[in-house]
Amino acid sequence: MFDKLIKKSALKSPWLFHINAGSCNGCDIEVVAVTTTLYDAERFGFKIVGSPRHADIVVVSGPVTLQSRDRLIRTLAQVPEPKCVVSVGSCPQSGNVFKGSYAIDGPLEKYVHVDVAVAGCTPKPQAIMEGLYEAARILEEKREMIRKAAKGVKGS
Amino acid sequence: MLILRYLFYVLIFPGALFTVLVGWLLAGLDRKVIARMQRRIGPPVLQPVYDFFKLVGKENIIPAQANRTAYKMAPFISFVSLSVIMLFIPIFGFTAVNGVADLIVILYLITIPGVALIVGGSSSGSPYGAVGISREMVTMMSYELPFVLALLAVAKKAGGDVLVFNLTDIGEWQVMNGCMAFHWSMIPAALAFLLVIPAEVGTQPFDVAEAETEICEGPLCEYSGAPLAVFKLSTHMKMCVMSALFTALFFGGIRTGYVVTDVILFLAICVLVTLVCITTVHAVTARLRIQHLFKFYWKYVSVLALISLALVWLGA
Amino acid sequence: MIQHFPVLSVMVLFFSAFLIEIVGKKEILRNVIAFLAVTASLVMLACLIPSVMIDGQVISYWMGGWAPESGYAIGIGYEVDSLSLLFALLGITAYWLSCVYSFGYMKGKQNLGHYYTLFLMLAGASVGFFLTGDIFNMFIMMEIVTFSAVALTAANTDKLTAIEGAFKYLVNCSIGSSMMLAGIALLYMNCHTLNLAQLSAILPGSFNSTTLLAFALILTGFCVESAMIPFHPSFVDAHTVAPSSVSMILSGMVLKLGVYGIIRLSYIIFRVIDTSAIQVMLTLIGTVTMFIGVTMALAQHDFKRLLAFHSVSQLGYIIAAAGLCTTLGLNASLYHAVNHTLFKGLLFLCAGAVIHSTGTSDLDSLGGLSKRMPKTCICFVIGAFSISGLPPFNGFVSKWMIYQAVYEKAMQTGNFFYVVVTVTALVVSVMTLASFVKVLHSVFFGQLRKEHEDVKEVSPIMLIPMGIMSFLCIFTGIFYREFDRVFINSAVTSAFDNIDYVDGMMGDGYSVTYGLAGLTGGNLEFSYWNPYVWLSLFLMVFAAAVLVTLIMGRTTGRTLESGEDYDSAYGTGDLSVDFRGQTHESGDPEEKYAVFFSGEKAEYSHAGGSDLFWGFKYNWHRYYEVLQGLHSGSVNDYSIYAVIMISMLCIFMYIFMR
Amino acid sequence: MILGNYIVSVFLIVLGLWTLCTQKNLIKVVLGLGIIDYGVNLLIVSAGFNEGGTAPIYNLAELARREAVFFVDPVPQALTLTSIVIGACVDAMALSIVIMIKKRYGTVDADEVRRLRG
Repeated sequence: MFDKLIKKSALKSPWLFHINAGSCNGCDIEVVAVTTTLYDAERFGFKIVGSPRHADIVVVSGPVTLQSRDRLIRTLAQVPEPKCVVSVGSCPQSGNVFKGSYAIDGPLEKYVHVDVAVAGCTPKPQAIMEGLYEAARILEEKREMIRKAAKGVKGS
Repeated sequence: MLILRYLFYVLIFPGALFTVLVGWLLAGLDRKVIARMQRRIGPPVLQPVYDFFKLVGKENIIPAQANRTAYKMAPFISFVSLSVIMLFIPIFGFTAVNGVADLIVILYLITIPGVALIVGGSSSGSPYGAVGISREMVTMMSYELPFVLALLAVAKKAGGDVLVFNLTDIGEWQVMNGCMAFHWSMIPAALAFLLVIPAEVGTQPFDVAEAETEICEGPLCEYSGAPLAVFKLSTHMKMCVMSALFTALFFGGIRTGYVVTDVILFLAICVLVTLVCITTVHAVTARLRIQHLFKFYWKYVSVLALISLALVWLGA
Repeated sequence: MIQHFPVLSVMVLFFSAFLIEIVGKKEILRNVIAFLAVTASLVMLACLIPSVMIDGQVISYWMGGWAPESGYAIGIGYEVDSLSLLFALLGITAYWLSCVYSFGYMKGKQNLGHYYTLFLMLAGASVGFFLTGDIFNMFIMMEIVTFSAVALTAANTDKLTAIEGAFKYLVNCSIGSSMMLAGIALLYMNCHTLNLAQLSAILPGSFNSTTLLAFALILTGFCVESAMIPFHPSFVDAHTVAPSSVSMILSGMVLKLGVYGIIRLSYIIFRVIDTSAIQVMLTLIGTVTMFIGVTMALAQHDFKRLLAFHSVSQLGYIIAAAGLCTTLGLNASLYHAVNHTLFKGLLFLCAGAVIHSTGTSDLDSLGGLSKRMPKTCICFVIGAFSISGLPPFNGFVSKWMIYQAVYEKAMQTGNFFYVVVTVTALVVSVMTLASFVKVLHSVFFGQLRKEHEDVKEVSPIMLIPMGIMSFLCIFTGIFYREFDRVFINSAVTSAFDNIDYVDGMMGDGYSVTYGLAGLTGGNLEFSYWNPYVWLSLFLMVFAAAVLVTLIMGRTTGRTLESGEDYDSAYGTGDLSVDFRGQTHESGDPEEKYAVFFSGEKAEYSHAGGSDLFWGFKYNWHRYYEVLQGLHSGSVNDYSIYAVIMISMLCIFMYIFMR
Repeated sequence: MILGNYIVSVFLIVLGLWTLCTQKNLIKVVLGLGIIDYGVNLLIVSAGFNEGGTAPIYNLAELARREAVFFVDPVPQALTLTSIVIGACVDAMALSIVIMIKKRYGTVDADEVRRLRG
């Protein structure tokens, strides 16, 4: 009944949940900077929420260290569908300066399908904004897929 | 015929639909004005609508340890009780259902959504939920004292020496001797009531129970999908109910002859009240700790309400 | 035949108490006799309703046919007017429910032999206390109640501290009854009669120092019995350790003896309630009891001790409302007394069920029982919501009446003290809600402990009384106007005009010779709360909401049950590969439905019992240190409080009542 | 009304209350209860005293002659009888409970027997 509105609102109000997989906090500060007055992510409806159950977009920063790997997987599993994963900074993509260290457990791609990867050692807030908006668009697509799948089940 | 009229009242006009729309309007304006105060553009006014329908579209996960019936019922009870309260509050002379509830009954009906949130948080089985409901209950205990003092002051002012608890009679009294807020002895009670509204609704300085940073949304931690949408909606509806109650009690004397203009003027005052007491307080202050919140309400705000109660008892 | 029912209902209980003693160890036979006795008594009292409550007739029954001669009452008389019948009926229903409950609760215990004897003695004595028309007979019945209650508490072998609780209760109650006996002696010196009707004819006009002292002493006796402020610690101790079916009676019925005594004493016998000094005193005692009871309850760790402190605080409500001397005030007080017996009894039966199945009543070591004991959880929720006064339940109606009565009194007399009482009552009601949220979370919701995995639901014989009581809680909450008109209004009118009471007992025209005039209590109209309209509106919106979710649910993706997988929900075999084909394989399903622990493995972590309401306790820690110091638990301290209260009451009488 | 009876009975009641409040030994506390009861019993008995009255015993002949024989009031004596019986039962039960306390707690000192507090 409200499918068009639900599809549109998946794009218009994506909520973020930030997971720090062992990052040096450089990217964390940038992610928070996105919601400040200058860049104002709230214009597009982005809001940082406290619990993975409320989240649509999961922002992961930092090379996946040994300690944070299980916690990362567990929290990601607890986010309801449809969800997107955005990796901020180059650490999740390649381990950056920490590559080859005993404490690093490979790129984020090993554990989760990263929808949008924002590269850069502390990428600029504009880049993060662009990445988040791209993730919101993917969210809308995923939402559309679920609806088709749900209709498919009822249809058949 | 009566059933149809009641059905219309409860579902459309002052009941569910009206409260939902006004709640969304107030919440949208609230976020927009706060953004404007921080010199940023801020979300569109329809943002609460988008939030609601996005959450409805999401998957609803029920934790394994949750007590299923209470977990599912809590958001319903909260939404339903809020939409029923709105019927008893007079909108400038037009009271949907008169003779069902007076001041004390409204006071208790407003605790039902709080209890529904508590039952929901506690039945979700999460430790964050436990800490959240403990803070929510202490918040309820703290704002109850000034709330009661303000209501009793209004009842005494409108009553003289005969007991007047009915909201419509208070409205009639205000029509004869001018709105309650214009009497100087009632100004402290109005101020106390204004300070109680953000705690009852749970916005920024007093949202110790749903603190995102510390206990990840407290009782709402485990909720996702449609129940979470209904809980967020009931918070917005609380904004509408509380500001409507304030307007009815302290600005009840305005009559413009037609119901339509009455309703529009009523909404304007409600928006004004919300902007004053929820938005500005939210933009200016940071979140309190729970014992400071308790001390704030039992010391400063209740003294404010007590002043006006004493003044009214001395015949002012 | 109706004429003999008052005495028969008491005698049936006493007779079957000793019959059970003869029967000895056969359990089935004992249960049957106990059940028959209580049912017979209930039926007999119920037969009195049409004549006493509806027609307003006062039944008088003289033991041994010794009718009063030339205006002097010689024999012991039983007098049943609607006030005493209301309390007697309330009592016998509580005993009936507790008797059925104790069939299941007492099954395993070994010292079961004397339980039913003492139980029926308790029942007979309390029904006799309500129906008797002779003040010394009242004293005897109160002694029997104390004896059997102490014996039942001491016989509870589960609790090591049962003996201590019983001893303190015995000491405190015997102080109270000795003072009452002294009061009766002084009364006899002055009026040379023990019959209540004749006393209430002689006393109201003529007050001299002996009758004032007698009033103070008898009032102390009843205050001890109804656990008013300085006498409550010993009552709470006894209450915590008694077996649950007895705690239900202790809190439901034994407290009401004190309430009935105070109402009978101040409204009818001495007719002293219309002086404002007595009104302020009774309301003050009620308010202080109300406040201290609930603040102590918030800081408790034991389930039944918390409930006991709540009984004390609810009794504070009843006495505060009774002290107002307006028809609405007494109406609210009696209605709250009826409600209190219902919801407090229900809460105690739930506590008994929890103790029966888990073995412990410590709030810090319980949790998550709602999954194993769903029916008990539902009954507890109904009881908790009605004691904290949420609208559709009965607690709300009586508390709402109390606020209305107290604030109306404040308006009429312009006395600011009653505004303070109203505000305290409202704040205490929120604190009651707080402590029951605490119990609800730490016992029923939250996470289940390992050792309680195999907890089973209690046997149906225990669930029946709980079910009946929760139904009654809801019934008196919704249909409160009909219930009020039949039962409570007639009791209030009989309390206010004592001419019928005196004439009913001593023959017509007796009160005219003493020029008795009934009390005027103001009008009894309370409106603005119409539960049917509110409930029908509530159900309309509820149906609409359920309808909307069903429609919305179909299109947006329905709730996934835990364990049910996303693919099986939508049969999207191929879709899940490309569209989601990532974390799902690695993340196992129950991780998804585990509680969010910010990443950690969801192991047992239940924040319950004393961890809750830190903010509130932190702010009041100095108050709590003093208060918990006062409740020291030693017999001597309790006796010191009792002596202080007795002397204060006596001094109060002389200063204000001269 | 003999004033002496009153003074003694009030003294006994106050003495009983004093022992209740100050004595730590539970057996003494029970004795205190007994003393209060004796005080009250004395009060009740002296309530029915009439100056120069004889025992309320008469035979039918005297009653027929309706002589102005002056009786002492029999009702308080009946009350005292019952009250003494009750006092005895209270003491018996209290002492048996103190024995059980000694068995369970190992002490009869009131300061140790206070596990139910706070």
